[in-house]
Amino acid sequence: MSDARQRMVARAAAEITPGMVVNLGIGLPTKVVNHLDADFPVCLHTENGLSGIGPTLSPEQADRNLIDAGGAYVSTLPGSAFFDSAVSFALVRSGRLDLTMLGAFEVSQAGDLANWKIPGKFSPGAGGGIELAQKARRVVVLTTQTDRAGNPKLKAECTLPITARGCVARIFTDMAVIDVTPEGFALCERAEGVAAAEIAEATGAPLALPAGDIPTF
Amino acid sequence: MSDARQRMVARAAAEITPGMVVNLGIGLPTKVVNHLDADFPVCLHTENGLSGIGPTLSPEQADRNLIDAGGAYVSTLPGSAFFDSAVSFALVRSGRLDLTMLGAFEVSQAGDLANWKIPGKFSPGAGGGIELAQKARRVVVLTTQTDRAGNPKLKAECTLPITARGCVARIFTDMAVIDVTPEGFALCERAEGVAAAEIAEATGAPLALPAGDIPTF
Amino acid sequence: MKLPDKTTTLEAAVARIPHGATVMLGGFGVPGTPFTLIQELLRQGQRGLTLIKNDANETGMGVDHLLAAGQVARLITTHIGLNAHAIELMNSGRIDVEFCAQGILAERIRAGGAGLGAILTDIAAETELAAHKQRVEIDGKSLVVETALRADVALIHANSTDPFGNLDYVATARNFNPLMAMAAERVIVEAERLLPFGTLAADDVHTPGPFVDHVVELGALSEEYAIVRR
Amino acid sequence: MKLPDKTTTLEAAVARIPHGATVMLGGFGVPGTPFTLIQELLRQGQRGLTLIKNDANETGMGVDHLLAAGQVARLITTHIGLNAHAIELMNSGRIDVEFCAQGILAERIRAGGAGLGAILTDIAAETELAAHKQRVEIDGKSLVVETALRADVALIHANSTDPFGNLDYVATARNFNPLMAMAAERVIVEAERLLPFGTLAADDVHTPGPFVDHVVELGALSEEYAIVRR
Repeated sequence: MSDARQRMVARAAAEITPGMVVNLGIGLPTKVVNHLDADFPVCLHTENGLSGIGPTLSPEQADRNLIDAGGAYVSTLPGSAFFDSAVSFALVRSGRLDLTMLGAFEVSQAGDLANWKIPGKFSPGAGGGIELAQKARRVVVLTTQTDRAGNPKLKAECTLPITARGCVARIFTDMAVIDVTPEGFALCERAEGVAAAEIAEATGAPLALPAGDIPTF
Repeated sequence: MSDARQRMVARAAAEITPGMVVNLGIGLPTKVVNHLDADFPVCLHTENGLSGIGPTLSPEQADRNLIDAGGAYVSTLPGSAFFDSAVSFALVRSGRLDLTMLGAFEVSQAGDLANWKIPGKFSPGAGGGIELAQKARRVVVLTTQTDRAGNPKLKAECTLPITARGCVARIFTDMAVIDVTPEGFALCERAEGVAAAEIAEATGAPLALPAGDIPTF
Repeated sequence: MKLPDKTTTLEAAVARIPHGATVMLGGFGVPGTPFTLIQELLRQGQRGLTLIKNDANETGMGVDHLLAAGQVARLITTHIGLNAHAIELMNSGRIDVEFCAQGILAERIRAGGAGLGAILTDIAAETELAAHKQRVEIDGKSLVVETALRADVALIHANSTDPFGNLDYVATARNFNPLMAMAAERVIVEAERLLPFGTLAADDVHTPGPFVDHVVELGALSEEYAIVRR
Repeated sequence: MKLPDKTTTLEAAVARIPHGATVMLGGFGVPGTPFTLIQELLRQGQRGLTLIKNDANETGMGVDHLLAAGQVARLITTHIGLNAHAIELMNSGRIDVEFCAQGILAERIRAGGAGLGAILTDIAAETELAAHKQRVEIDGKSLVVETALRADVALIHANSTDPFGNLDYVATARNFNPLMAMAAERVIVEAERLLPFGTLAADDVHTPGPFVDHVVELGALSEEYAIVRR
């Protein structure tokens, strides 16, 4: 993982406050767990049926029956609980999930999220992503600021099929922390060594800048 | 319990065949359990959350947390399971209950059952009775042939609020075993010493008689 | 990471219930009824409550105390036949009672806990219970819309809890408790024992901790929990 | 009274599945997938099947054997991203795939198991997944009708069973198994161990025996059940 991504993940970890129930989506968000201290009070949820995820295990240490929704071998903590898939999403839909961190193909300035389908290229199904995006009390996105071709992933409108509308509150990228406000994207923080103008350039919609100094991470 | 009722209950017990899942309603039906042998393979269900009801216990032997839906202290068998009220009725509604035996205020010749409300006199709520009557694969009724005033409980039409329509397959009374057929009530068996004419007299709708001898119980 | 601690006192937990709240209460008869939480609610005296409970216990027990104290405006239930006092209050119009088929009450609560809007069912479709309910045609069949129920507060009786609120129930004291423990904005649990973290096997938890807000350990159980001799 | 015995052989159990059957299969990835029942279904060769399963396992594992053998006409699922072969069959039109949001698939199956007709939800209402689904207005809100799913047969992987079919599951091998074990006309269970009556505590049963039709005890587990090294 590049240094910029590492810092993005470390910064995103600070989004988690004590006592929260949190679901970390597949991919980059999963790495956030490495930035949580052993005595930090938090409950990590995975939609295949576990609250209280413990550290990831190597194949040598793994329990063949204990994975997270991304297929990684994980462990339990004192106070973990297993449940079926209906209960797992009941928790999500009924407002018991305080925060989810998801990946994205595109985020619109209205907070619409597209992260499950690229017609003609990638259509494996949405899995549990729609319910996480639509029902977590707070949805934040971890993504690179641009795609591999250098095109902005933050856009005026999503062009890909929507996962959920108006759901994204905040975006952590390798360049910046950006909030979705009623007026659109607003820059909160910039990565060390990245100028606000570069971030605005790499954003596909207007980006409001804060008055005064922009904190760095 | 009168001798006639005892025989009715014993006769009803023969309705239970090996391997069935059975719910015995509150009142007379509960007594059927006394006629099932220790090695008879059957699973008794109670809607407050137990499959595999064992013998009834006295207050001295009772577990304060283990009752049936009628409030009697019961026990478990090797192979019993506890579950919540949603699972308990899922079992009923999804066709896993082979047989229920219920009490009745009235049964119509179309098999309609009224057993939960007497407007102005008795309206404690239907409890789980509607789902048992509507969804058990086979519904049989245990009742006296007439009410305390001597009026037939088997009628052309129910006059009381309905529990479920067309649900009753067979009725066990202190006088007879009567089937509900597409043509209406049909006498199957008579209690020892009771003439068919007496039964027809105590039935509030036409009663078809079998050709030949009428078996007794 | 470690799991958060939700233990609190009886008084502080029940003080979170406002006047006019909708309150779900576990229990089917005596087993699973949160008698201690009910006694504290009686002591604190919140009024204008809507209660959702399978039954009304018996006269002089459990929720009947709240009925007698005039704290209850409305009751959503399945059967109150063991409480003549509740029937009298209903018949005289002093409380408003809504009856539901028992399994449908369970499903409406579960639907609330599962974040669904409603369920569609044929149960009671031909009875007066569904006479005024919305219908929807599905595959040519007219089904009754039974809307999801949620509450401001659920009062739950558990056998064991850990500090995070992972719960288990015993025997037929389970009944409506795990359903209600998913279906309220604030879930308050009384438990017969508070176990240290890690004592409850993760496979044997009946209600996962994320659904629970406050846990209170019971001391010696009052007479109301005991065997009823009739 | 004693509880009935439902133990049978692998061959006899799977022989109850007809051609053209709708078959639910437990599992989320490897944990909880009934690999042995699937192998026997492959051997017996029933065709024209509709499968309902969270995922399509990985290429060369589990249900992928049935896809490769041409036994499957249709798949109702949530995510098949780990099985490139399944995606290829879908894209070339050789199987028909219906995608559901994962928790909604769980609820549709549960609704089938609970004898309900449908659930009403706002999940995916703004997405193409719900574009052609019936809507119902409840309290001014337009909700999606998600119909209940039932199957002819459910294939379940359990940790333990007793002869009556009381089941428990372990860790994340639970997933869809207890839901599917309620939602089929014929429920067939493979269990890692068959326990004598009374060994499973009545409070710790995850699927009560009345839902189950046939139980088969597994011998030594095949390689498919093992840790996947990527």
